[in-house]
Amino acid sequence: MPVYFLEIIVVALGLVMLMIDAFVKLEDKRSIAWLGMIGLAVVFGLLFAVKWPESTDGVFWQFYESGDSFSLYFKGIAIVATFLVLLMATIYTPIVVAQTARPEKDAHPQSGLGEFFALPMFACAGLMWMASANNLVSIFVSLETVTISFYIMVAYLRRNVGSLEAGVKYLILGALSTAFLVYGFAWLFGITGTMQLDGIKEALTSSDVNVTAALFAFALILVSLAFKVGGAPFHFWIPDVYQGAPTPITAFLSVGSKAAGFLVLLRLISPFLASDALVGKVTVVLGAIAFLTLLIGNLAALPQKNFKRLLAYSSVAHAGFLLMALACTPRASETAAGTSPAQVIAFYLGAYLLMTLLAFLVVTVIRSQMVSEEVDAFRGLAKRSPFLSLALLFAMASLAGIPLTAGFVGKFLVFKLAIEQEQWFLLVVGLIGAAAGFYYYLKIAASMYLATPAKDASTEPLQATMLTKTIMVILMVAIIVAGIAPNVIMGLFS
Amino acid sequence: MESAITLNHFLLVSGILFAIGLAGVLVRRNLIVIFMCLELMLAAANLTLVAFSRFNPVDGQPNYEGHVLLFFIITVAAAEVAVGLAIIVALFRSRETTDVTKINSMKY
Amino acid sequence: MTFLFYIFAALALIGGIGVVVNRNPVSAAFAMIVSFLGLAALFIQLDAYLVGILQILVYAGAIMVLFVFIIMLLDVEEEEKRRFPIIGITSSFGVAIAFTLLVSVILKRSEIGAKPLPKLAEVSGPGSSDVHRIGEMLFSQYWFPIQIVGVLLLVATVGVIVLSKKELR
Amino acid sequence: MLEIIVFLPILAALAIGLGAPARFTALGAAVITLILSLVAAIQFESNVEGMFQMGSDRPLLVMDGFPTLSLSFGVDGISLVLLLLSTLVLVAAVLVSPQESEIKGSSKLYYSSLLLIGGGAIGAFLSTDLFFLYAFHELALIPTFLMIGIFGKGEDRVKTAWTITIYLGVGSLILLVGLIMAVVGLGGTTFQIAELIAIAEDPESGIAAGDQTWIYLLLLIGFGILVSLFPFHSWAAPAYSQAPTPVAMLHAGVLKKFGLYGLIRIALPILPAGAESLANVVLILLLGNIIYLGLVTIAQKSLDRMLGYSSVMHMGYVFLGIVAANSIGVSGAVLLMFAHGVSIALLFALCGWMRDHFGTVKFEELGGIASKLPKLGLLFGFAAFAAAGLPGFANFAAEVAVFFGAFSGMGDQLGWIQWTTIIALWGVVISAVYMLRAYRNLFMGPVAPKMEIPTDLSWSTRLPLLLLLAALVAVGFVPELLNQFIRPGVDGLLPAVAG
Amino acid sequence: MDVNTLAWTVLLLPLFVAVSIVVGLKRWSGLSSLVSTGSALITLICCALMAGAEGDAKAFPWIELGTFRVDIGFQLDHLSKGMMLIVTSIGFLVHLFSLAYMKDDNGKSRYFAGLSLFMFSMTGIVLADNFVMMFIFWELVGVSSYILIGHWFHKESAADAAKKAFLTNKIGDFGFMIGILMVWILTGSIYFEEIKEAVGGGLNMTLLNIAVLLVFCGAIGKSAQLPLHVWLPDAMEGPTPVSALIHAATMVAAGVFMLARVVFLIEAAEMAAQVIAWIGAVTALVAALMALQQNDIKRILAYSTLSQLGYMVMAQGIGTPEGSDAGMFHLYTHAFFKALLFLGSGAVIYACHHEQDIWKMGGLRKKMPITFWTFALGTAALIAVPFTSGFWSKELILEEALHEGMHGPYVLAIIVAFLTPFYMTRLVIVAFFGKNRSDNADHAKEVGPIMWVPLAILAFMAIFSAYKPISGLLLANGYGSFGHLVEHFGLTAILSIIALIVGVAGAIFFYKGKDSDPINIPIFANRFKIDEFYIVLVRVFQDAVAAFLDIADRFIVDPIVARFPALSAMAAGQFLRVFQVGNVQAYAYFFGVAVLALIFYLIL
Repeated sequence: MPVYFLEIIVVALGLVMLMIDAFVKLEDKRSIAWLGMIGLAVVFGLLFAVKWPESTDGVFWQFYESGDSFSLYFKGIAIVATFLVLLMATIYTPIVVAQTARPEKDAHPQSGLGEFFALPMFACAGLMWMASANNLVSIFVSLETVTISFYIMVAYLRRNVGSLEAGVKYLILGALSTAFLVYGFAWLFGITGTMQLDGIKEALTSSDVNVTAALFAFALILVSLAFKVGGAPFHFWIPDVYQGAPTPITAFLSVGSKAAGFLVLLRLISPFLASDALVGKVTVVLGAIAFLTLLIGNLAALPQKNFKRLLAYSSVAHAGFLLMALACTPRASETAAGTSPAQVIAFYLGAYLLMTLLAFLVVTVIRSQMVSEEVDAFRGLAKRSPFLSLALLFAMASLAGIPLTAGFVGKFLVFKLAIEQEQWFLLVVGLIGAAAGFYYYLKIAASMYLATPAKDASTEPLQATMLTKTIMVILMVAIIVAGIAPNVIMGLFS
Repeated sequence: MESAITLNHFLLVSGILFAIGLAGVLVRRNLIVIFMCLELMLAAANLTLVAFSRFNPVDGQPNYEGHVLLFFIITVAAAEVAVGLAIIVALFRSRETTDVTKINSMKY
Repeated sequence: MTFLFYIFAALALIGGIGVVVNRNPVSAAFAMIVSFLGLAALFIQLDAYLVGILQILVYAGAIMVLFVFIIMLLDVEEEEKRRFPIIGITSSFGVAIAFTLLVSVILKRSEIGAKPLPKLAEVSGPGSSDVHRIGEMLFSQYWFPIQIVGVLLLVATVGVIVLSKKELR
Repeated sequence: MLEIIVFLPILAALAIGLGAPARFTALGAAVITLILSLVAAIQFESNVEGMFQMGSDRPLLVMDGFPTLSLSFGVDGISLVLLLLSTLVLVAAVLVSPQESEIKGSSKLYYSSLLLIGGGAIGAFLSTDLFFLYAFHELALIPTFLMIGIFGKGEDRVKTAWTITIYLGVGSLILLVGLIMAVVGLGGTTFQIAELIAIAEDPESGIAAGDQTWIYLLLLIGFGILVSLFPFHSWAAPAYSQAPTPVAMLHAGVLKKFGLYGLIRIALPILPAGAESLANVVLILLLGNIIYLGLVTIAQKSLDRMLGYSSVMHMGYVFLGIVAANSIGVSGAVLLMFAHGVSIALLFALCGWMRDHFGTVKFEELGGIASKLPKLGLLFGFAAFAAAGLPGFANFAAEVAVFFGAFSGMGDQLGWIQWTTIIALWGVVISAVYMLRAYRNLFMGPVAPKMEIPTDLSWSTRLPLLLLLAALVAVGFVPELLNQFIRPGVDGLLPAVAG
Repeated sequence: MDVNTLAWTVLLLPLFVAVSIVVGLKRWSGLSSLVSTGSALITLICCALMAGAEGDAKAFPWIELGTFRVDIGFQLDHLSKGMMLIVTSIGFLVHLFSLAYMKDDNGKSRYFAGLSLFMFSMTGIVLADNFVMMFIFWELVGVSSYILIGHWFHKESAADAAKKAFLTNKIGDFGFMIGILMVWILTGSIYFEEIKEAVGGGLNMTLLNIAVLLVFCGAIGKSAQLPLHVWLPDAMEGPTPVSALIHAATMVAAGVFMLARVVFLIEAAEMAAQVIAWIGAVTALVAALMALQQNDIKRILAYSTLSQLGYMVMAQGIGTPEGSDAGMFHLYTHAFFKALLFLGSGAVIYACHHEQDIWKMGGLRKKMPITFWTFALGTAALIAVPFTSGFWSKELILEEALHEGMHGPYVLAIIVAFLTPFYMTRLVIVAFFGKNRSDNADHAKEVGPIMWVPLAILAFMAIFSAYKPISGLLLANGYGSFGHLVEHFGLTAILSIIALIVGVAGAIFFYKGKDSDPINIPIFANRFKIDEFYIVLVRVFQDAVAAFLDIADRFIVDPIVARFPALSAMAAGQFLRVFQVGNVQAYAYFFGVAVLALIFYLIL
């Protein structure tokens, strides 16, 4: 099957879901989500049946990367993320229903829910396109598709002030970054005269490249992409938006948007890194951003008390590690021994997906049955719901980078890269960050296992469906397996 | 001969316009106006794009790829404005304000 | 030619400044339209007729109308005067001015733009207009992004509906 | 077979999590690993080419430009001794654990954490791949955190759990960096320890002396934190005094040895020049352990803290053997690791029993116990004498070897290490002082007035303790029992070491 | 039986007995005591057999690491064989005596296990052919001494005494171990025979002197020489038979034995030899002075032991094989008569219901005639009445000292020869003559045969052990003969006989018929306040420093190394949060500034 069918199927699925929502009377609109999940599962399976074309002469391939297992891998990440987001969305349904408008008398009690399930599908398609985009135009449009869907999804809870506030913040800053991106694209186009990444690379690596202008373009593009992935000091939106957004969407943001953002960052920056005239300053800047990101993300997470905010800072922190890997790109003139940053980033993102989504899945289950998202609300959870606590413990252990989990392998690879490239400053701050990570991730574990529950807290076990539990187990196993045998993930793209 | 208009002129105008937009984003407090300023920044970027297309011709014609990108930018901007205004309206409905400094319930 | 450039550039910039300094949102919107008109004229001066027209039709026409409409709808009032504006405003303007300076420095250093307007080859006949060319490119070469934009617009539509559905109070 | 030894405890932990009877499963798994490790000791051959025996290898990450990660296990004499230590202490630790019904909280969590701690240590000692050597050790981090935090004794248990976890976490991170630097410095082509050592021994491919110092410093700090080398020791005493008894036994007895094992197994052979250039620094630090912490130990007012500090103090002697970097000293260090592991586990077990039954282990609140509970008194006496390094117990043989190792190689002058040894010998007096004071205060003299008198140790309680004691005495009388393994192991490692 | 079997039997049988008592027999205390006594008898027989036999025993490799190798091996020469005879014979007698003395004790099994363990350890020291093995058993002797002193551990004083004895010994052992290490690196060996050969070659004399002195530290500790003598008087808290065996006859003599074993080292190191001789002599003097004013019968004997040990050490310090032999000779004779005196005092104490103050005894001569007469014979030997064993051996030491030109120590030794008769006569007069001064003494009656038979045997030995038939077994050549006396009759003999007469007469003059001590010299009674000084030393230099360091560890080291970094990270986190003001424009502002900075760096 041709590779571009994948997105088409996903979009079609999304449309079908919208149609069903509009025209079919459903008792429980969650069926729409189930449909979407089944569809996504099928698409995920189809990923392994993809055929690459013999020739890529057609106009289409100008916009669509070909023969690249990397892009398939990122599509996979997008699909898995969306799948889990839909799952979370079904769990989160009661809150969505309560927080959106109360419908007219004769309307469906779950009015407005169908779109909540359908929008992630379009975002997913956008992410998948992003994964394959190899042209400024296609990058721009797919990126914007994702961004605009996220504006909507973040602000989805119309009756919830937090959600709307998050939406506005995201909107303003997102648009700002888009403006910078566009300006940067304009300059890049001006310097190279082409929209093709291949052409851009060729132009930038030629000896008569206009260094000043190229660096200016680089700065503008970097700024906006750093914004997307949450690099400091462009990360300020993240905690606020993560906190306000509906929990499944927060998960989606932190994984899908970040993964795609990093892939685009890799794609757009690699021409600059390939140019000997530019690479020096470029890596310094990347290093500086990574440095700040690591520092701020990890340290500011230490005092956090709201769980989603904590995960937001954690997301920043992990962006720091990823940027650290990126900053450790070997110079083109050196023979690239060891792992390439791209591989490391890809692995890291895969691991990050597993652990973050597991964490969010648990949190969604908890949030759907408890009012608070404060860390203190988890007190004594271990006795109340041992399984959920264990799952969250796994997620936290992996995020903290405890060995034999996927998270550790990711950090290990990043550190190795930094040592190979002798990036000592980054290494030190990375260490500080990882150490801080032990604290703030284990804080959750401590709250669940060590603290006594509040006096008035319920002792009823939290409910989770069999499917949810199964998926949690799958994620836990995946975290461990990827931690012991990284080949399982690495094999997907190398 | 009069001093010719160079690419620099256009780029500078676009840069200044971009900066004006940025300044607007930073100083205005009305969400809608801020959003307008963001559009202004996009428009400024457009000018750069067109200027580059025109000054770096291909086969004696402007590089129309830039124009095409601009077309997409305008489209996307329109969609963004629609969505953005919808969000702002929704926020106004629940908060009765469009003052950006009052939208800070989540922090630290 | 040069004269016109300065006129229109000034128009665009003054319009822009008008957006920033007008405390009344409606005035700001109108200033924005002025700025866009100036920009459109600059586009046309760059032989980008389609783009210039689009700028007027879409931006100045559609989008700004939307803005004004919303401003009217929400009955937004003038911004209050800030209590401690000096530091915030100065530093914000400082950022903008610094950005401008940097751009000018870049222009000077890079010497990328130190070239006069190149002459275009004389082409005539059907299909020689830029509308034609761009249209052809969009719908042949760029069909794929167009499709994506289609999805984007769909999403935006759905989103706007979802977000502003009628609500019982 | 080694894979079975490594994974049996871990799988048993999993099984307990899935609902297997906790104590029974844990005990079964621990006993089987002990038996299997004894079998491994019997099958071990002293005169075999190659560094590791009974090896197994499963490549898990094969990637271009990246050294293969493989789950590979093997034993040499050193790791065999530590394997025996781990399995022995694990069995004892499981045996002294409270019955399932007595555990407030989850007995599943209790026993599976224990098994994970033990299994992690075993895995670390048996891994021949650097990555997994490191990774297995960290397996214990979270279980320890939970165990101390949930089941620990005392008000401060949560704080203590935090301290130990963060402290050791930081140590491991520093260590990780050091290890990666070493691997990268050696060409970054392999994680197999044996291959790394071979590369390091080749003068052309070894690491430059200047770099070695830095890497050794990192390893020293990293491993040092894990071993509670002065001044990175402040986590140890509170943690051990508040941890549940089996955790204190496993951690102080077994897990802590990982850092020393790492120094011997990795740092010494790969970074001989680094070890040499930093030898004097280590000497000063180890005196910090022996003298400074020895005196601090004397000042303690309760048994649990005293034992915690004493465990830290004795690490200094192991470091002395390591700094000596000759076959006598290093062998002595390995032997001391075993001896100290067993004896401190024994002491913690007794201390835990006392804490459970008297409700306190403060010196001033207890006294004259031996009059009422002679069995306890006798066992504690043995344990205390062992820990104080008296002949007849393994500790003595090991310490003697360490001292001789450290002293050898002197000409007509006393060098740094000899002076250090002389000062360190005073530590023997110090440890006798605090051990005897403790014994005097707790067991001798008139019976303390307010003390409740429980019944004496039962057979089932004594069994694990006697097991440990028997190991101590056997090795003490016939050190060759372990020496036969240690000797070829150390000889295999040390050709790289100068001197 | 060949020598190998004998040697191993002698070594291991007591261990086996000790272990079996601990493991299983302890429930049947009578059986335990009998087994233990029986094993003592067997070892005595074995030693007797071994003394006459020729041949070597096989060594057992204990530890082997590279060039370092320690065997459990035997050096069977006259020295060790003779010493073994002393140890086992006195050991057996003490076992026998204890059967009665400890008849009703609750911890009888433990007591006999301790005795057996002691026999094992002492045998190890005597038979060792290398330093490390000696050190092993050296420490074990300390352990068994600890166990036995602390036998009545529920008494505070006994518990403290046991601890004190052990720790004081440990301090000596600290030096001993360093000495061993230094000898090892100097000579490359820990085996006595190999060291002896190596000493012949040129060695670094400074280091050798230091090494020998350090080795001597071990002897200082074990033989309770100044300044580590403080533990021995306190050790009298143990059961009296223990005092007889361990703290009079054997263990404390181990230090002397060790010096005799390595006399070739002392010979080579002249400086060290001088120091050893002086320390021995000073100890003899100081201990004798302290003995003058003690009231506890066992303590008097303890100080007397110290004093006599001083003689022996001084003899080793002479640094010649002859001097060493003289020291050993005195060791042997002293072992018998001092064991006798202790057991005799034990009998007295036993009869007086554990009353130890001599001023509360009196008039026991009539009530306990056997005890009195044996005790008197022992005293005679101790105060060197001519023709008793003590006379011969002390004479020999003094002569050798004079002969080798050790004038200083010689003078001190002569002074001691005045003091010894004085305080011993005081003891006998106060305890056995006069009238009963307490109820306990009033009710005293003669002890049973199990107790007095050992006394009688020892009394015999106290007189005659210096004569050839017996001393020939113990030493290469016995000395006690008239011919010898005539041959060497000179200054020394005259002086010591004068000293004897003056001392005895003085004591009779002062103490005859007195009910309380007419002489009062507090500084002697307070033992020169050395114990108090040590207590202060320990409090200040150990406990205070330790307490200070404990506080420092909690409030300085831990905060600096751990808490401060952690807190500063947390503070940094709090600080970084401040930027997260929640206002979108602020974020945009940061965004803008960052962009500027970025561009500024990249372009300029």
